[in-house]
Amino acid sequence: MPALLEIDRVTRRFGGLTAVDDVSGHVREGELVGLIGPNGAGKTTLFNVICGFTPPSSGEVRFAGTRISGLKPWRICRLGIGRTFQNLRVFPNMTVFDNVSVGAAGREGHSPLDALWRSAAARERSAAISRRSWAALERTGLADVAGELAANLSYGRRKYLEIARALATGPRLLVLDEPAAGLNDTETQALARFITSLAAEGLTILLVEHDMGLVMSICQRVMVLASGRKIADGTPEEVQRDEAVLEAYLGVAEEGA
Amino acid sequence: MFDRFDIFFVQQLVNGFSLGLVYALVAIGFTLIFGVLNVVNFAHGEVYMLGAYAGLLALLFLAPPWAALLLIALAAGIVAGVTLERVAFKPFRRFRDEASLKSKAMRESTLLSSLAVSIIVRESMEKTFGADMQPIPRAYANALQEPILFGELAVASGQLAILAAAVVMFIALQAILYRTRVGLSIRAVAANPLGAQYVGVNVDRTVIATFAIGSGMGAVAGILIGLYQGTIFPAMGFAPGVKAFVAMVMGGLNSIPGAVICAVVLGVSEAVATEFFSQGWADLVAYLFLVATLVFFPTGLLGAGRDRV
Amino acid sequence: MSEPAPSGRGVRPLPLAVAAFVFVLLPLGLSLAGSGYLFRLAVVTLIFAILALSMQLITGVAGLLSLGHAAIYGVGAYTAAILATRLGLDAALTIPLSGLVSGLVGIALALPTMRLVSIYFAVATLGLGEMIYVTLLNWVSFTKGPLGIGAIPPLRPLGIDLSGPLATYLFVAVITAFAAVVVHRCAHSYYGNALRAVREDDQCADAMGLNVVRLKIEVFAIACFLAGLAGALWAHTTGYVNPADFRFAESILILAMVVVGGLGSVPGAIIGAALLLLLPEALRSVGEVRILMVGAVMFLCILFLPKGLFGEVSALDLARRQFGAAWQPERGLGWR
Amino acid sequence: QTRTITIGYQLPLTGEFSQYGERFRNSALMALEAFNRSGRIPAQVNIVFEDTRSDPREAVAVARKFVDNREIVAVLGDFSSSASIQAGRVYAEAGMPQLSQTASHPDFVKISPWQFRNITTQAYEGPHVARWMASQGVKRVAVVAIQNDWGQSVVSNFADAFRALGGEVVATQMYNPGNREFRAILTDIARARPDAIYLGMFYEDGAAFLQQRRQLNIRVPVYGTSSMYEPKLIELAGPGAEGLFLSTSFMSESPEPAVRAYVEEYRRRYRSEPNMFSAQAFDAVNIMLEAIARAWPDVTRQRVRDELAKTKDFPGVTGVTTFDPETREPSKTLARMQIQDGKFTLLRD
Amino acid sequence: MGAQTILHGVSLAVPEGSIVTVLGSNGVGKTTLMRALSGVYRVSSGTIRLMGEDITGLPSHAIVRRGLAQAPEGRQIFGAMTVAENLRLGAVGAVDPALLEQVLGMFPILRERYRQRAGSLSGGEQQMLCVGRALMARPKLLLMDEPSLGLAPKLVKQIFDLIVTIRCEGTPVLLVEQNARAALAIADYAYVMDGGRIVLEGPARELARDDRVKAAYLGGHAHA
Ligand SMILES: Nc1ncnc2c1ncn2[C@@H]1O[C@H](COP(=O)(O)OP(=O)(O)OP(=O)(O)O)[C@@H](O)[C@H]1O
Ligand SMILES: Nc1ncnc2c1ncn2[C@@H]1O[C@H](COP(=O)(O)OP(=O)(O)OP(=O)(O)O)[C@@H](O)[C@H]1O
Ligand SMILES: [Mg+2]
Ligand SMILES: [Mg+2]
Repeated sequence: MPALLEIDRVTRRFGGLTAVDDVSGHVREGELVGLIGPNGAGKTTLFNVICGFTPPSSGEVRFAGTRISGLKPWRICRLGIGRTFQNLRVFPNMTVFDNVSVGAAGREGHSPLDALWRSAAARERSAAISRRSWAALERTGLADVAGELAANLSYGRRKYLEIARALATGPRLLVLDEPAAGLNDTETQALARFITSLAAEGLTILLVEHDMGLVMSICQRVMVLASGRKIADGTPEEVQRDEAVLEAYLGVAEEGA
Repeated sequence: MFDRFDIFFVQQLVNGFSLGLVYALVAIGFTLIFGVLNVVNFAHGEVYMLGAYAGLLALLFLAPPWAALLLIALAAGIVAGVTLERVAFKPFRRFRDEASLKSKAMRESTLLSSLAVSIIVRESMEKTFGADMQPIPRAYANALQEPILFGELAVASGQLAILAAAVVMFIALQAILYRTRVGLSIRAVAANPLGAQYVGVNVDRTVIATFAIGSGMGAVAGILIGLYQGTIFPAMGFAPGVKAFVAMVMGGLNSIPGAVICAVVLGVSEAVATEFFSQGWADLVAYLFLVATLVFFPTGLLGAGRDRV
Repeated sequence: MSEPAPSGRGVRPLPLAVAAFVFVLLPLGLSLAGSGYLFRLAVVTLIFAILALSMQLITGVAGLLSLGHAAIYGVGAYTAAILATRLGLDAALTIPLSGLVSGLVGIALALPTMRLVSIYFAVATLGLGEMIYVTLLNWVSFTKGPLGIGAIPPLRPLGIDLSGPLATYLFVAVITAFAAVVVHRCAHSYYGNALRAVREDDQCADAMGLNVVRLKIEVFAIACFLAGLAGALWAHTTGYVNPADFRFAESILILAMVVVGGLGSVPGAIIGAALLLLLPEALRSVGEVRILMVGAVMFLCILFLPKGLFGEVSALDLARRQFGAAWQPERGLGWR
Repeated sequence: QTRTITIGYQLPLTGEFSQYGERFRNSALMALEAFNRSGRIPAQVNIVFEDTRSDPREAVAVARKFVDNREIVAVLGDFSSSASIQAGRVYAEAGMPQLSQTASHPDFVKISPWQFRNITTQAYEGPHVARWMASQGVKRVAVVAIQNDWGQSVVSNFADAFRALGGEVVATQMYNPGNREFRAILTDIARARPDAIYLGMFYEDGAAFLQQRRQLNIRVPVYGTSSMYEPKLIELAGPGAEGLFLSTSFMSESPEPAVRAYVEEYRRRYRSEPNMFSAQAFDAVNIMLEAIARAWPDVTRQRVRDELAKTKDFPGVTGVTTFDPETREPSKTLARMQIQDGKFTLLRD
Repeated sequence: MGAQTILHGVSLAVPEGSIVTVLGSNGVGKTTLMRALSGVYRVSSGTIRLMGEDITGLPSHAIVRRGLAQAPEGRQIFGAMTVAENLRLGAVGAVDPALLEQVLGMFPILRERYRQRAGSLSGGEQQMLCVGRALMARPKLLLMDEPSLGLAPKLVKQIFDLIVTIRCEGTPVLLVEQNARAALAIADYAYVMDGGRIVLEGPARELARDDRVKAAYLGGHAHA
């Protein structure tokens, strides 16, 4: 089976600095893949290349067989890649529901004509947006705060809001950047269950995370970046035994590992 | 077309350069204030005007020496700037919740509060002194309006004074910003006001210091340009204010060198355009430069670019 | 929380009350007063309400600070003036054509600036506005330059004479209501949510699958179209246009209306327009300090209500209660 | 019980043109008081001043207000042509006589038979200056004028007349209102090596222009329109003003007794110098009052209009005014002046 | 010496030379507490004392000057300025070169990025900068709001080691952490917050064994 996402020798430089250095890899349909690496390894940069926020300096990214590097983020999103941000970016002056409906509107397509002329088709599209948004809210457990301004949400719920918004775009591949940061162990476990359940529903997920517990317990495969290069790619067990990974990332005497 | 490249053309470049310096002189203070608050201070033109009037009143009643005159304008500008900050900007810093900090509504209302203050100030000045241009005592006017000839090229003494003032202000400001603790605080507040609180920067005082410095410079610019052009009237701040605003944005919002370069570019483009079209169209050329700059440099000539995602 | 709203188009009291006031009570009162002056004020207020509404769409909802709006309004006014005086076109044609031309000019000018954000966009629009003004002023052979265009025929669409004060008022009121509905529907729909997302965080909106550039162009075109209509109405009701009517200061006035009224809210735009136009008239009795007083009132409004007299949050609540019957009534959220 | 007759006056009392409105009102009050004291008619005349900022939006609103007020029999103002025209359309429709002291747009009096003005237009002044220049041996002229309706008429009227006299207009520069930077224009026209420069602008711009001309060391003689006649010009431009030629219909140094009386009274009451604009307003109000006096006792809008149209050989401080009953354009005599040793000096031709 | 605060009825103390940690789920008010301590938010009632001196209601800059530094939530670095300038701002007076060396030694990546715009750093690098900046103040009391957020495991360990070192050098630390296990391991005393008030407190060792704490913050089971 061809991979859903293929990263082909992607390099990204900023001035003299090579943030992502000749990285190749893939994510298959239905897989839950972790991407780990020390701080500044280039994980977020690679995410940004995948989602179209920064063009690669060389190399290309393919999604479901089509080349997506060079496309605008919104196009990539409509092709089926939903993302969250490392530093939370909700729309603070909009309600939770409206936040999510933005993702849904991007998917369903909503033109000014639909807004102006409420034809049957337009109303059906609105209904679809509404349904999609509620589904995403329900899925993430935010339905009870749907009418709240996003600015009033606690940090943890905002994380779910970001995921809900990404889900509302109807992605085939969900890329999550450090979803567990700032959550305590109990909350992290709840998140782990949530992510696994998403994966169980057939969603493909690529996940950046520093919480090894989370990554190792839920990911089927882990890629490791260090200083922009891919240094390992394998099952959690393989990666945890990898000398290079131990040294670069986990610290030689990783407790409980 | 090429027959135009003669001594007159050189003169035109000189004219444009000096006009650009006028814009730059206004833009320096404007940019400083914008940088810190990220809000357009619509009343900067009024501070500039108040500086000119304060200087003029001093001329009429005290006939002070030049250095004292500039100090008086500076003091007036500082008072005006600090008052302006208190009245039009500080009240809006009471909103600290995230929704307000990130809301455009708050930003736009601060912009409008300074606009309202500027209306009030301008109208009061028109009521007090009349809307017309104030005559300037000859002795002072002549000092800045005297022609100086370099061969076939002519400049005015005031242009040299403005050049000197612009250089001094520019260097002084760069020195303040990059060599002093206050400058560091100013840049810190500009970059992240909340973060500044955690490192012990007195945000209120820094903002006031910024207004004092920026407005002081604006007021000195006001009296110098007012005397040099012989045009002191309540609405005098509007036209250079708009051009300074444009120069600031072309330069990249909080880059003072960028603002100065762009101010000069605007001035020269206006003057040179007058060679080829009527003055009426010269403005069009200046604004074309603006749009072209922004198309090629969406965050200004020396702007920092947007933060990474 | 809102009442479970009836599905379908039920009768709702608030829009009806507003409509009754604008179309029946106010004109009735003005006719009884028999005052051309008051009718004129009402007409100008309505024209500026259209302008404020269109500005609201760009600035309040989509978050693009536009400082060149008056120039677009001027394009509309000149289009109507030129079409009506040179080609003798009927007002039924000149008004929509003015809207179209303004919309197209808006798009053409805005295209290169659509990548810009925040204040960069604002200054680019300032520059474009000034370019339009300079062109209106200096292209003497086409726009008659500073002489302005006079003798623009009054409103007689399709030969129906609407040049009397009451008829003019009602005609302008209908177009204002049209503009209000357009802006309301754009703002209070999922389309409006997309625009608000662009305002809050354009990069993030991009990542959520919104074509931000296209959204900006669309919304700019709609707003310019409405501004063009306002321009045509100004031209026909005033009979004379001059570049001085469409300068930067006028853009600032429109912006002030929107901010004072409340960014992002439809009623706010109308309230702001009415306040800033009627206040200087109402203050005539205080004499020469009236503009000063207008400045002071503006300042106090913003000081105490920085989010406007009728801000977005209340407007959204109101809109949801009055117009936005939810799809799933028990939830009371979402747009039809 | 004496009847009162009311006149409306729309003018800029706030904003950037308020200096002009101020002068108009000063003169109007002087003229009005003198008239009421004189007892020409057994009624008091009263003027209602309304501020328009010379803004077309307000001008039209005020016009409607005046029209609504049945007491008002005639209107003076506005200041700028565009405001006057926009208001004029309201007056035309409602049948209200309007006399503007300054609106010089060619279309103004063409709006309807209800519009009058007592300012000479450039159709008269342009050829006058052209002849003057020709008589001084000027062959090549550069024209600089403000880009507004009035500036346009300065350029076209002068250029046509000057060419007809065999001269050549070697450069024309129109500048946008609000601009006070003339160096680029000066350098540009200097290249054309004109024998003289003709300025169509108001005194404030003129002062800036003259001063910058001196700084650029351009020694070509300069002629100005009558709008530059203002004592402040010399104060503002200093040595730069020296040698300026201009024509004017009003001169505060004039030996004419009427002018002397006006100037002295004005100085005494307002502690400032009258200028061309204040004089225009003074005459406009007097012409209006004269028409009302002639219409008495049947002072209606229609009658006042008819009487205005009959104004003939009215002796004012700006010269003798006659309205052409057909075109309602005034005709006046113009005097020639030069600034010598920091003073406006009358030239004998 | 110590800091005491009452906030929505919250009282806590940081004794000299100790690490005190505050635990609690999302949104219970930990950050609010920290902000109140730094004077970023005003407290509506109660007092805060630093080394016996009442600092309630003082503006944040005065509090920082009295020796209370914070590595805040959300990093709050100066994105438009360089790493060097960020560190310089952290210092309350003149920059102590030895201290700077020490901080750069702790976070070598900061030395590599010394002249780079802080805004272009990666998330974890920004977090290091934030902690480094707080250290530059040579504080008498250090407040840390989730310092390990976004850091790789290796660095998380380093950070906790660092906190212990700081304490050993005599500076008490008030630590808010989601990584409750690690926090309890190094802390002397711990508070648990819920709904804006302290619901539980005690020596860290005891709390680590508390069932309620285990259930709420340490996860049902220890994972790999
Ligand atoms: N726009 C940029 N300009 C300059 N350098 C950049 C830019 N973006 C990223 N970098 C650098 O590239 C490197 C990789 O950054 P990236 O954000 O991808 O790291 P990361 O793996 O996500 O780290 P973390 O886990 O800390 O978030 C960093 O050292 C960062 O400083
Ligand atoms: N400025 C504010 N305005 C309104 N509500 C606020 C403000 N600051 C915090 N809150 C609310 O107070 C509550 C406590 O927030 P706080 O940030 O202190 O929680 P926390 O314990 O630090 O959570 P986290 O673990 O997510 O950092 C939250 O529900 C938050 O929404
Ligand atoms: Mg990252
Ligand atoms: Mg927190």
